[in-house]
Amino acid sequence: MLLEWILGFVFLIVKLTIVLIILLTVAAYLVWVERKLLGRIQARYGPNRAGEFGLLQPLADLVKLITKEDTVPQEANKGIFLLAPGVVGLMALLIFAVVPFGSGVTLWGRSIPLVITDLNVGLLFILALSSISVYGIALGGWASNSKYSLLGGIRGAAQMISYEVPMGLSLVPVVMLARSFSLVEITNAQSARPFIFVQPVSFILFLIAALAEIKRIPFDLPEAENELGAGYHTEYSGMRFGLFFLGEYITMIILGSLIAVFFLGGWHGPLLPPIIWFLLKVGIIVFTLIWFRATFPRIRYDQLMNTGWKVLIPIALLNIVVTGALVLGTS
Amino acid sequence: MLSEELLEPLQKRIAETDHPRELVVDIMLALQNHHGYLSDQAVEEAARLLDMTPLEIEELATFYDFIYREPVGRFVIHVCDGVVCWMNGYDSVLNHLFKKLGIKPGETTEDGFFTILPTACIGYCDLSPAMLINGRAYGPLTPEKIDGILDRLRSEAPPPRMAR
Amino acid sequence: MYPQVIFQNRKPNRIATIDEYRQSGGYQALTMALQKYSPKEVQQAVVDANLQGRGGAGFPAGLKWKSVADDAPFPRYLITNIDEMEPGTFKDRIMAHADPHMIIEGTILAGYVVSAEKGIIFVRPSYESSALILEREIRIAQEAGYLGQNIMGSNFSFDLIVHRSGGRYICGEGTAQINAIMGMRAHPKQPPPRSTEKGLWDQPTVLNNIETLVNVPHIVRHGAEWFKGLAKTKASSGTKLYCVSGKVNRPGCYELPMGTPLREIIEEHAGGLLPGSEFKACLPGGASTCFLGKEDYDVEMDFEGLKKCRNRLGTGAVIVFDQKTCLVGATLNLIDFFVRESCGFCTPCREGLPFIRDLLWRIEHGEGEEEFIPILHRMCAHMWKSYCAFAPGASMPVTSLLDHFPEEVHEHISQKKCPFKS
Amino acid sequence: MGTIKNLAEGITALLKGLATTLKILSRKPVTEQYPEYRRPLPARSRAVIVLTRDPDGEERCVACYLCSAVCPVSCISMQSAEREDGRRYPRWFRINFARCIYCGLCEEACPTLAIQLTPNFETSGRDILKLVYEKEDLLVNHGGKNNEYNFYKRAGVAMVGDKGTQINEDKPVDLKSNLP
Amino acid sequence: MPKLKIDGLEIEVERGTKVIEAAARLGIIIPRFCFHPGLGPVGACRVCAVKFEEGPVKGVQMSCMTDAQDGMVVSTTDEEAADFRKHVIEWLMMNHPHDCPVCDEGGHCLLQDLTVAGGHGIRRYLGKKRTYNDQYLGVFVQHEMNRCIQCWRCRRFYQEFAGYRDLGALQIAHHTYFGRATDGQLESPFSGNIIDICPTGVYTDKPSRFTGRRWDFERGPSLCIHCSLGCHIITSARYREMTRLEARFSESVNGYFICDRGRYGFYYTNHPERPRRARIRTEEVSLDQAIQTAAQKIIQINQKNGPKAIACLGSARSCVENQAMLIRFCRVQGWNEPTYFETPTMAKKVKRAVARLDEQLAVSMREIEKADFILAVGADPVNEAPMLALAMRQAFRNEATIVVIDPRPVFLPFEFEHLPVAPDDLEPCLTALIKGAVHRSAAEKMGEEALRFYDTAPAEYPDAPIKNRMVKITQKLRQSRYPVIICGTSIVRETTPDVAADSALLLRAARGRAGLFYLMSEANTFGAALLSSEEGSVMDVVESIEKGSVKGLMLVESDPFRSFPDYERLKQAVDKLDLFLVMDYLPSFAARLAHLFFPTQTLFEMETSFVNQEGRVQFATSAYRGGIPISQISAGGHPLRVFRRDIPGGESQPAWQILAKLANIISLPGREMFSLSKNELWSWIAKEYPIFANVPIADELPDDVRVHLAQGREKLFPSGGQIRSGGLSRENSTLELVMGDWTFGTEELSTYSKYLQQVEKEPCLFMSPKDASMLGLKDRERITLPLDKGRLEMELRIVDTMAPGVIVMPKHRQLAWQKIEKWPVKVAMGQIRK
Repeated sequence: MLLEWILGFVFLIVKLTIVLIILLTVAAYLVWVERKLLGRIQARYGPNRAGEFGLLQPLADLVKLITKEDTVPQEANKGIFLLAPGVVGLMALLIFAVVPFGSGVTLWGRSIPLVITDLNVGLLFILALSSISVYGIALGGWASNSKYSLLGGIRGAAQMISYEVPMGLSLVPVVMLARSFSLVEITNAQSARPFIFVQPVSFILFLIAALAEIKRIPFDLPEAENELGAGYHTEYSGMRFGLFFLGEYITMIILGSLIAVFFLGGWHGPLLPPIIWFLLKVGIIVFTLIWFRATFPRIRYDQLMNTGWKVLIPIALLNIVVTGALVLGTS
Repeated sequence: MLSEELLEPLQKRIAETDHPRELVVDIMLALQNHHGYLSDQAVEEAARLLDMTPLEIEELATFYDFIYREPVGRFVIHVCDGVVCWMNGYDSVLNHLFKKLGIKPGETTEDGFFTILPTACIGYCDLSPAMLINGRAYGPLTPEKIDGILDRLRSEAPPPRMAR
Repeated sequence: MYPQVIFQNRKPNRIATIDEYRQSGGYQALTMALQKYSPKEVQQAVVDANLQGRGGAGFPAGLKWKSVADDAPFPRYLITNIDEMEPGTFKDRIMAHADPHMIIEGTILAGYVVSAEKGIIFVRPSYESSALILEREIRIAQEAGYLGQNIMGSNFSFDLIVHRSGGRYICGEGTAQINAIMGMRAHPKQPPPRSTEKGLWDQPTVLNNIETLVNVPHIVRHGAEWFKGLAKTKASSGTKLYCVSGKVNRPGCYELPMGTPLREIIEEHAGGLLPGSEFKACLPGGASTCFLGKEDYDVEMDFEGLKKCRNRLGTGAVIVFDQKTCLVGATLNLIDFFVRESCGFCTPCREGLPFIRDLLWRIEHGEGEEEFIPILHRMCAHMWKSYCAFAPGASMPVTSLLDHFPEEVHEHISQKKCPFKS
Repeated sequence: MGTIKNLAEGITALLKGLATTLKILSRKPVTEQYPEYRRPLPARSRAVIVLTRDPDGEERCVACYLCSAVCPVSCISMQSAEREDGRRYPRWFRINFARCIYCGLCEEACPTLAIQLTPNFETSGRDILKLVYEKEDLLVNHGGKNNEYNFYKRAGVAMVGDKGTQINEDKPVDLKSNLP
Repeated sequence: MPKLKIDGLEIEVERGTKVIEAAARLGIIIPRFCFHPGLGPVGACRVCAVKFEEGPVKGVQMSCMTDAQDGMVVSTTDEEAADFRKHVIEWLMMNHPHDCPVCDEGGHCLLQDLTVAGGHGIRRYLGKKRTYNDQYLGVFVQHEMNRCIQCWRCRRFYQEFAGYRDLGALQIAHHTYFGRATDGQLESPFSGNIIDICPTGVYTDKPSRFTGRRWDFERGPSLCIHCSLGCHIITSARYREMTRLEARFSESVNGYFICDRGRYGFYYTNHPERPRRARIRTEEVSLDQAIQTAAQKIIQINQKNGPKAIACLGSARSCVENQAMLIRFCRVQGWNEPTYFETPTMAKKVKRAVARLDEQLAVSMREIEKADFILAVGADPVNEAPMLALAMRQAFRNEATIVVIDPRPVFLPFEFEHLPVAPDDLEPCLTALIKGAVHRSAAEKMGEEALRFYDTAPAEYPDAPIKNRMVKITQKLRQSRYPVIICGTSIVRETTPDVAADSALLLRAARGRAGLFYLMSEANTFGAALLSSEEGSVMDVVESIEKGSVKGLMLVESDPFRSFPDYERLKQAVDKLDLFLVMDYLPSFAARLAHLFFPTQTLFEMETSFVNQEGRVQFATSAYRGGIPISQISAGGHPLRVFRRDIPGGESQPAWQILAKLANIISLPGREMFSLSKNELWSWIAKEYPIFANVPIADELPDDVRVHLAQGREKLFPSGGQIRSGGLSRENSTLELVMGDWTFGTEELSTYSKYLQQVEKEPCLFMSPKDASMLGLKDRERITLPLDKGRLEMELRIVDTMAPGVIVMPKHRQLAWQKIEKWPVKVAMGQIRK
């Protein structure tokens, strides 16, 4: 029993390590991918100096970020200032704990689920953590003691509050259809037909709200470079800045995974192994995000708020009602 | 230095005048006659005579047309270039003089006899084209007449004091 | 033949002696004035006679004398101007060579009127002969008692000397002449103060043209009405010496009544134009007057008559141009003269005239452009804002050339050469 | 109706944008690979400043201070001085390229064509003081964009020859001349 | 008061004001070249044309030549006038060279400004440019005739305003040339002003040639301290170097001009040998260290020999702050008061003069210009205070009579009456004139003392030729309406300032109006006399050192080796000292001998105040912050590329601040501590000297604050019955040596200027023909002159414009004249030899 427990623990640690390494590597290379893609979309090369095709660019960035001086503004609230980037990075990593990336494998007779932990309230866990991650931004912005950072932090908080609601609401129909909060269950509920086909409205609402949640273009108002310098992370440098960055790119992967799980049927798919399907779906979403960044301009702040409160929430509510009616009707 | 016989009448005139400065042109002309032209030395002499500074003499000497600050010949030919003389053949007179004497305006012949200076209307328009040689007017001029005048002057005059 | 007043003793090739002058009534006026008339009365006679200054401006001589205040300080000076350097003018020389005592008597009378104690005859160096004549005759007049202390027993004393100039056109200008006499650079000076208040050595000074003064004895002797009657026109009085030169058969100086028509002067007195020549234009009063075209050939030659055709009588020196003479060239020659003779004191004259000369030279030598003409017009107009009357006078031939003979100028420009040169 | 039309238009616009970026993604990049390939720059492009010389080899700069006056970032300083023969020259002339914004106003202001901007822009280094160029660093041995111009031939002062011998000059006025 | 309208603005001006000036008062600056407010209108350039639309004058006329009259309506923007002005500029630019880049005037050139302002940009004249050859005009003025626009300003200033006759206009028409008859140094000591007034670069400042542009200079208002007049100047400094100095307009002092001594005398501040570091003997130390050492030594001496064992010498060239702080220092320490004058006589003379100058009598230089009779006693303006000569010339131009009573061969640039009498005879000569012109009744009105003065004063001058000349002068004085007496203080006797003041009072009683103007030897002689309380002198200090009662000597910006008559004695005294402390900015002889040396700041580096001889308190701002000039550091090459906070060689401090620091260290506990604030110092001055109480200590520079001791409280006519009778009573076997000033070569600060050194004339001895013939000496012979402590060799000049019985010699830099035991010096005739 104890051995079992120890073995399970060892497996968990190994799993965690593998996932973490992959996740960080992917996040790092996502930077490379994004820069490369943005470059090409702008008829440039993108990074091509460090290594072949610039493949060593993430490494170079890492070296640079680590060796760079870590400055703290004189009047900053030091403790919080140092803590904030950690919050962002940590929360992003934590969310991934509930994301299933495969149906599970059997190794040495043991069935290992390809999810770190299959919480039965995984969806609520995600919502909760994604709300906490904004603390990192708000705290970082406030602790910097810089007007740009503060504005960026405030914007981040306000934006989170505004878009948390439609995001949550847009997932209600998904839960209604899957009849579970567990992400594994939700995935399995789509083995025949991904929810995107039954819930396109939910999909779009979630996509928009999630974009705003992770503060990506066209919703990157908290860091709006041309207005606020770099918003909440204006004052950060070195690896602390790197953590903010890391958080952002992990969040991108998470967003891809969540969309894959909620709407695209997770690892389900014909012919190819499930893990490949999963990665493919995540990849498509991530590519779309980068594509959006290369295409859309940043929206104005009033537009952001208008869209969130006056458009997305009513539609999400309506969607719940309609879905509910249909579910009741068909069952 | 100036000789006493030249100096004395000048000094006398200056002493007799209430405002010696009135005599400055006369003094300059007198010194010019003596030296042949108003040399630098003459300027200083004039300044001394009149209790002026050389600059004040120079201010006037360079102002006036008939004060020669540069050496001139025995005969200064002032060729009138007024409009009437111009109309009546000033160009040919001047060209003839140039050819005959082999000099250009302002220059003096090698032998120190003649200097040609074009001059504003000399007031002999009824005799145009006219010229003035050492205060005496000649006109209306023709090339032959010019030759005659120049030859006569050259033969009658004493040799010039200072050849160039 | 008109009555000869100024030239009554003119002899061919000889100077009238004091006796000849006295025989013709000379020095009677002086005797009469000193014995019978007060200076005021003589002055009044001259005012009545409307004796206009013959130097060019035509300002009545009597009025000029009047501007010497009664209580003006002594000594006062009188200057007789024989510094004519206006191209085309030679009347002063003729006068000095004809009848020097008339000049002397006129000067003494004027000195009497303004109570001057010293008269100065300002002679240009080209007229050295005239200066010598005048110096000699002044000595003779002195010996005869017309000059010196207490002349003819009156309490009027007057000295007369000849002042030689160094030779510059600007010395003919009154204030410049005063500066020249004082041994300073001959720059004109604008009033105030007027030279009749503060002139030579800061004393009241009257400056008259010689031709003005020679009329004074005759006015004193014969009266103002007689003098007025001499003229042909109402507005003017007396006779005038007209110097005719250029393309005429008999160039010379003629004494004719004021207001004699130009046609008469040229065709009758000066013997008409040279064979083969045709009247094209003339300068009626020396270099600083306007060209007078064929259309004004019948103008009455007095101050008023010429003013009517926007010209000036000036010194009454008629320079006649025929159809074979290039007026652009003539103007260029005149401007050349003015450029050289400017005293250099004020900018328009010193720098503006060379500019005009340059443009004219280019037109005459085939480098002209049409755009030069408005520049010339503007600059000539601006010449009137210079310090003294020199530059305005210099601009007059140019302005009239552009106004009256534009075709000739355009021809120069379009043909890129002087059409009068082969 | 209008709202729907607007919505439709908005969505089309978004899609069009996406299509455009996608299309460009497939294109070949236009970037030149510096430093492997150095694109030839136009002669008038503005980078490092030089001081040129007269056709006769003298330095053109007369230290008139116009460039330093016009410089919007005050990166030019100098000290004018008089050479033994009376020629005005900069005793020292300094351009701080760390400040220079290569606006070219100095070149425009220069009356002698001395100061000129060249296409050479590769000056970066590790020591900021190395970007402070002195006259010795700036002087070149040619006339730059105009090899003919010689300021002193037109200036009207006696330097490369006596007065009155330069372009468009009359002979000096002879004060004592007898000519009128 | 005519009222006129210019460009729609109405203004009322005094009669006789020109339209151009009226417009300037409205802030409308009409272009001008020939017009200069100091020289007046002349109408030559024609660029001030404006349109007179209504009123007595009509059309386009010159605004400088037209008096403002009632009802005038003037337009400066009228199209025709503007077009004419544009043409004038075009004409002037026809021949103007293309050399602005190498022209020093570039940047402050009126022609440049007006060419741009007038809109002339394109050259239409196709002809060639006129050129001229230039002349060598001496050390100060660079000539470049090509640039000339013939505005005539230089000639008008030089000949008409200043009265010198070696620069003028040559040639005629468009060839007009301004220059001298031949190359050579300009003779006028005011020649630098033609640089200021030339509207373009014909005359440029030669010493500062090519050193910088106006816009690069740190410019500021300052004062000239090379004589007692206190002319106003503008300083230009660049790269820690004073490069140039120009005249600053002052309503009451110097007008628009300054003399060449003032203009080129400032080079002492850049002197390459100027001491910049504090020194203990020959070792350079930091200023603080030197102050500490000095404090220790002072305390030692004070403890050993008592507080009176240290003497202090200030100087009359020092500013009020330095002088006052030195006095305050001594008072707080309980030392003897500092000394400012060489001899007791000098101190007394100056103090008497200061005491007698009261509010009503004192006149400024501007007022001198308005006087119609000027009587100068013992004054040689061109040499002692050159700008005074220019002011007197303006009076002369306004037809004033000018009389100079002085034994020296005085030259002034105008006609004047010179009465050459011996120093002893100055007073009788003056009183004889006054008595001749003032009726006794005038004295009666003024009271008993005045009457006694009147009665005892000699009424006749015994020397016949001079007496005869005085008749005419007395007549003129009798007719004058505004006589002014100018009294020197250098060669006169002790009582002369009093006699001059009394004479002025009598003249005022008789004429209703009169002025009094003292000349003093140095910039702040007036201040020194006001502040110092005792009539101590350097002579007394030297005696005390010799006696051994003084062991320490502190010099504050003073070099007694220059001025003390007996060099050897002073040197020996200094050698005996235990402590010889010098504060100065000059590489003076005293500075070289100093045991302890402190570098101080010059006028140009600090904010200072001076009191001129008229009692005018004037302020100067600092021109730059001090330090070794960049050109001297880098030896001509480019300046070093180092970052540093301090200014190299910028250790110098105002002497009064060094004194304050020193005082604060040596002061016993409980004593007053000095603040380093100038305001605090000034409030102390105002407290101790109530006369300064109304001097505003403001940031602006007030120009018209005068302090005067005498305000009716002073005893008038103190000389009473004891006026020097003078009158040829001297023995015939001796000659009195009178030491005068020369424009260049005498005044201490300006002798350090390498440019002025070039124009210094070689010192010589002047003698009257009478004395020379008695001695059988000839003009320009070299002679030796016996003095108390040795002989001097120099050239002899025989001049007939000086008093017999007197020989005159300059206190010249090149002359080691300090061989005199005591003033006045009598020289036995037979001792003067070839």
